[in-house]
Amino acid sequence: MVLTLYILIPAVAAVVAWLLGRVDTRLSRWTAVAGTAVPLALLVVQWIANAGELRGDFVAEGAGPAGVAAGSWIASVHEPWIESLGISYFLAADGLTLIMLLLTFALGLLAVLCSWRGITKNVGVFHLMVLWTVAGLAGVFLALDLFLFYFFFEMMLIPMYFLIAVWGHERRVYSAIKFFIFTQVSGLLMLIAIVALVFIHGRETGVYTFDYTQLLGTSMSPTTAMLLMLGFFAAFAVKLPAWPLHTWLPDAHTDAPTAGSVLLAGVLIKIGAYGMIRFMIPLFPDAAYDFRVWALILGVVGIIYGAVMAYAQTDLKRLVAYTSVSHMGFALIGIFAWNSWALQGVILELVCHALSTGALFILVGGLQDRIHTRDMSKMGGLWQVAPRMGGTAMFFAMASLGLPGLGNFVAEFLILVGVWQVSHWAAVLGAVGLVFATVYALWMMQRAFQGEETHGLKFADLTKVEIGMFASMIAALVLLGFWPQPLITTARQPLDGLQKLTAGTSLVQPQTPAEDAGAAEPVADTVAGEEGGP
Amino acid sequence: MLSLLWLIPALPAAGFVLLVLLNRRLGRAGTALIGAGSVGLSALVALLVCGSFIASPPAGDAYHQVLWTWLDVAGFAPTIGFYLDAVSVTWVLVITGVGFLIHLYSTEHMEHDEGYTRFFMYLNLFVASMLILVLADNLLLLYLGWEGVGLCSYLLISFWHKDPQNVYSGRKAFIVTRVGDTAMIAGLFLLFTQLGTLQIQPLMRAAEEAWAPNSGVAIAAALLLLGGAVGKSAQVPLQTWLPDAMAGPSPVSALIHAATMVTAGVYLIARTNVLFELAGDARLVVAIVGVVTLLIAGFSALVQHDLKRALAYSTISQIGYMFLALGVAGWEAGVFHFMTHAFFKALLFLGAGVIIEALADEHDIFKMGGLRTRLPAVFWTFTIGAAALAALPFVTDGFYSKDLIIATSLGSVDGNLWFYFGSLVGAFVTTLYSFRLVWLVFFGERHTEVTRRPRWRQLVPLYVLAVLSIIGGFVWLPAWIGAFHPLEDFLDTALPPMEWAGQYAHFAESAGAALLIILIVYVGIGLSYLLWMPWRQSTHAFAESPAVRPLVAFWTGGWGFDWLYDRVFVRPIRWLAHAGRADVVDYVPRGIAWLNLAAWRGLSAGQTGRLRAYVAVAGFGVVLVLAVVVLR
Amino acid sequence: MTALFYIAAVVAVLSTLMVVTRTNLVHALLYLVVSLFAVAVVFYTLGAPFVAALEVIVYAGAIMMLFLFAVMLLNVGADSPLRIPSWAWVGPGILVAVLLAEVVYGITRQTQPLAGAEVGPAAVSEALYGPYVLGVELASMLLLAALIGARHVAARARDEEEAREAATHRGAAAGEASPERDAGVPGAARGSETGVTGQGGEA
Amino acid sequence: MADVSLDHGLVLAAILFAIGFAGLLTRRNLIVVLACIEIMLNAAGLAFVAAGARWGQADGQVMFLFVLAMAAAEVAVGLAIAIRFRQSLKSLDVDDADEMKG
Repeated sequence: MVLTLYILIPAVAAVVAWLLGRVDTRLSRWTAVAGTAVPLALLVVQWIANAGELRGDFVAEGAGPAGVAAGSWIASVHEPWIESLGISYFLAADGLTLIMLLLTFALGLLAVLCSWRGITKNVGVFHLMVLWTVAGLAGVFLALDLFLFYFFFEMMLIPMYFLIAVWGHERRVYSAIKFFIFTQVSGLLMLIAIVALVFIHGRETGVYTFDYTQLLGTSMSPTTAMLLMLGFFAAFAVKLPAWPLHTWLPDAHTDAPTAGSVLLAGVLIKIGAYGMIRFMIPLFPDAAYDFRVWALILGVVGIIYGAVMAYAQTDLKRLVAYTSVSHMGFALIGIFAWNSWALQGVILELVCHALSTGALFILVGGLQDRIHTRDMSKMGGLWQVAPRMGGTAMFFAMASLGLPGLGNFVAEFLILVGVWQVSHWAAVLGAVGLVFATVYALWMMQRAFQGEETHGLKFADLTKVEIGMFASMIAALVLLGFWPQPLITTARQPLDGLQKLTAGTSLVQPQTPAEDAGAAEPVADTVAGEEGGP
Repeated sequence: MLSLLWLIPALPAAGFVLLVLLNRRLGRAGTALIGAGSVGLSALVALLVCGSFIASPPAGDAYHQVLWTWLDVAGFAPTIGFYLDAVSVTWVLVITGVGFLIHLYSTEHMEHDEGYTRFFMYLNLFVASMLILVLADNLLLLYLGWEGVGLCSYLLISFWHKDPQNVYSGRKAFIVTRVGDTAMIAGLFLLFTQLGTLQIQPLMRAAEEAWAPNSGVAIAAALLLLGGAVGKSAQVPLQTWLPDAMAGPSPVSALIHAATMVTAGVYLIARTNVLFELAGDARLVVAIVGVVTLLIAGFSALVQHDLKRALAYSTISQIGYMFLALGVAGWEAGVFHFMTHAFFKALLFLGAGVIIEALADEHDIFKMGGLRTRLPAVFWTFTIGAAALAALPFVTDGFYSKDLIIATSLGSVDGNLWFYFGSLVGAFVTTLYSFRLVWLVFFGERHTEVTRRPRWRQLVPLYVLAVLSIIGGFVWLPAWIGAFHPLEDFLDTALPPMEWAGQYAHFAESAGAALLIILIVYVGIGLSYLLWMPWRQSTHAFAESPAVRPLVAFWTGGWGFDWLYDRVFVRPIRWLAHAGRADVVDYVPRGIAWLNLAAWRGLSAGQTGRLRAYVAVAGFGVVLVLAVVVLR
Repeated sequence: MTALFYIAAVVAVLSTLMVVTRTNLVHALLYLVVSLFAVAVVFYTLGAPFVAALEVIVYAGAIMMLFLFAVMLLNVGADSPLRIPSWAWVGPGILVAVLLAEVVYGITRQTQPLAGAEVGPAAVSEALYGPYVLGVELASMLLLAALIGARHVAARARDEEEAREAATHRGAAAGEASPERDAGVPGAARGSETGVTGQGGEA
Repeated sequence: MADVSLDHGLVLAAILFAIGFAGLLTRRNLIVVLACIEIMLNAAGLAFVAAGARWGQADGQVMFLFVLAMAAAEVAVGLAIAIRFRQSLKSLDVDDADEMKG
């Protein structure tokens, strides 16, 4: 039941905030805070209450594919919805879901907070849109019925479209439409794949259902599987965004209001990674294996291309947007490496990237509110004017280049360790991407914050609210950098379960090198045998 | 007592956190107290811990303290843990000791700088990271410290960030070292995948068991680690960042770019000596890198005009000696030279800092001169440092360590005549350039007036380091003087002992070889006196003569490495980035949109609004349909 | 009777040709009357006397009256293009010739004789109020709609003209010294302009 | 009753229709255009009547009646538009009415 609340509370709060917005904008803002903070608190309570279960203290081994998937839910709701089509209202949560929900609500809260001053137009409607996006995102992460998933997937698109198109910057309508078309077209491809999958499964077993747990393990010809997987891949690759499909992202991020950018970079694009982990690869493991080389190539190209493009930008926000392309390249190669290290790394990357890039967007948004430009050629020397802001920017720039001691490093290291098992070259090129990350991060710092202040800019340093937001994000990143274990433990069960689902397919290889040095040799042989990748 | 180990890096880290949190609420005194005090406390704790370690060595001659498990994913479980053995003791003592002296010096040197708190913030973070680096019990934690010191190096080089040139230098340092780190991190992947752990001691044991000597995978792993070491220690081919790094404040140059951080590569190789023992070919590469670097940098140091750049090149050159020592399996000699070098090079940089401060930020040695009487304390200490750098026999620590390395390069198993001659030539060049600085700066005509004199907080570190530069070498006397070598005995507990087994071992160890070195040093000093004291004009004219000038320019520019990298890497990438700034991939969706637009334009052009045209088109349509229907 | 059909046909064709080629509008309309009469004769020869009568009464009578009234109302002549250069007929001529050729070819591929029986008004009326009664209702609705529509369109035209006249009047009166002119009239003009461009944009 | 075949009647209708169509394409005067439309409608009616005569049925004539009603309606509205057209454009040239171009 609590799962429904995660969707319902923001959705209801959205309407309340909208109505109150006509009366008093402050009330509207506080309602929006409540609409994200209350589910966040609920989530933490649930997390703590289920800590033992998440650690896997008393979960029995599931039998069969569905059992493995269903065995690790800590909560679920399963009500029939449109029975004649096999569609049900099926929400379930495991550790993975909790992490994604945590991101959703935390970033949603930050999005509301960072718009406290910047948004003055149609405040009520603005919060309606933000909270509906949050509700839709929560639905996406909770839904396990493919139809329901698609429903939420499309639902949160619309408020996001309005966020960009109404409260955005210069080319907002262009960007909003671009974002919408990219996501919509690819989403339709996924819908086709979903429906096809349901029919193939129905023809085979006689049961027409959209239930994810039942659809697992549907057998089909390799060509069909590849086509269907590509349908899913299109949707998630656009969301992620993977390399050649990324071009909506810089535009959308640049022109979105700060809250929109935070939600986009923090949560929305994470759907791509989440969807691949949860749905695409477990449903089509063999096709994913055949596609692996291409995915790795796309990922690596994305890492380096995004970084080089980021370096070339003059618009600060656009630069940050391109860093997302680069970082999500890591997520892509990590997902397709499909082993524990890489997947844990991907989950950590999602969280840490949300924090670091979200913070950078908030920072850039704050800067734009103050000096009314994002053009770095009009900045320079801002550190002198606002040292706190400079220090904060330096911290998140370091996070973005993967400095050890911050969560991003742990994530990227784990991903690359995992990828190394699959392809040495992809791992090495990914590591080279980190060098490029250094180049753009330091370049950004120099253009915007270092140097002599020559434009006569004078503005206030960070406000208390901003300091609070940044301090919490910094603390979270440092904590994850030195002690990421809570997240790893939470994600372990689901990830192990998902890997078990694909056991017996070509995707899963023997891994887990010996704990001690004595048993090192067999591992060495395995890996040496596939040097150079698949 | 040993259990206080974690306090050593924790104290400077706490200092850093305090400085960040309190920042502007602290006055200069408070900043100095926290900044220097935390490192001073850390040095005290280090003395206590290391003292008790030396006095009563724990079992296995090493102390291992695990604070917590960093992360644990499918068998990959690096810890946050510290490992203390003879090697890390040496480094910890030098870092905290020299670090404290430099902090003390900085409280005075930086006292009029507006970024006073920021400076100590960075410096404390540096010391903490460096201590984590040398105390880490696994390679991932080592890498954390490794990148942490890289970050601090960047922050401190570009400390005066109002000048874009300084920021450029900082960026260059960070990026070039990160290129090396990419190789290193790939090495970590390889090691973990092959051996299943990154904990250094188990890893070394596993490598010994699993890999045959000189097997391909061992060489690959060693070379990848070497990549990181080369970057951090500014060795060929990644040495180009260090001369530019002199843009930072002088204490930074002393602490980071002379005494500690740049020797991290030496530490890494010494720490993973088992791996390099296995990979003989990789060790050969280490030695070659060392020799080539020490020669290249030596000649560059000879022609610099900037005092700090000259010292920077000499640092590169001296680290080349350490690499040479490591490459010929003279592990302990490398560590010994690290220690003595930390003393005298920190001394030289601190002295240079005072001189530059006294002359109102004048860096050019040809505009100095005659400072012997104006800054006597600096003159004496700087000269002691220069003498140690030049390995002035018997009375300086540099003599003992460099003599040991030169002897090892010939007398070790892997030693040969090439390395020996290379290191001898390097030693000769070293004497030339080190005393060139002394002659040019302290003797001759005065060109610039002294505007400021150092006070005790700057002088005390100079004196202490000068004393250390003299006595630091007595912990390991060569065999032909006497059998006094406590440092060797101590290091033997953690490193393979020195082996005098080569073809020329007997000669290398003898007093005869030492005599050759002594001769070279004296000749060098004498020649440098002649060149830059009585013959200064003609030397200058010679350097300016058309035949020699290109060579001098080539050496001054660091043998064209910057030029090469600029053409091969920087410009193409920058060009690519700027050519594709508008995101070439976006042309595809934009092209699709354009096609739609064109189709719309074409169709709407048919909408003329003219009734008769519409009727005519309808008529055509009817004709066509009828043609199909009727004439079928 | 057969001859009558052909004679009437020839008359109809010739007079129709005159309708579309005359430059004098009244002449053209009179030729149209001739044409309609001729067609009425054709109807008669085809055994449809009722329709022939309607043709004369409604078409040649009522509808042509409408035309002539319109011509008188509009005072056509000065500003309307009535003279057509002969080259303008070439393109339409070819198109129409082809069309005609196709149709005639299609029609004459097989000949069918007529039934030869006369269908009188009674039969027509029975059909009209029998199976086609719904059509009749619809036709009446159509005519009503046309009536209202025509009235509406024409009346709006008159109202607008009156309004414009009034506006010019007021403008002229205020023209001496009042600032109202600048405030009022151009504003109205701009309003109508934007209305027009708005339509254009939507199109 | 004339002794003609159906196709002659239809050919006559076709010729009248073609002439009307040619006029519609060529003439620019709105009144003449309306007249041409009348001609074409009339031709269509003729075709109905001729076809009805082929079977000796009343249906063709009924259809003609509907055509007639439509023509009347069309002319009424058309002429009203002509008046309005004249007022707003000061012309009766159909080519002047090209505001609806894309």
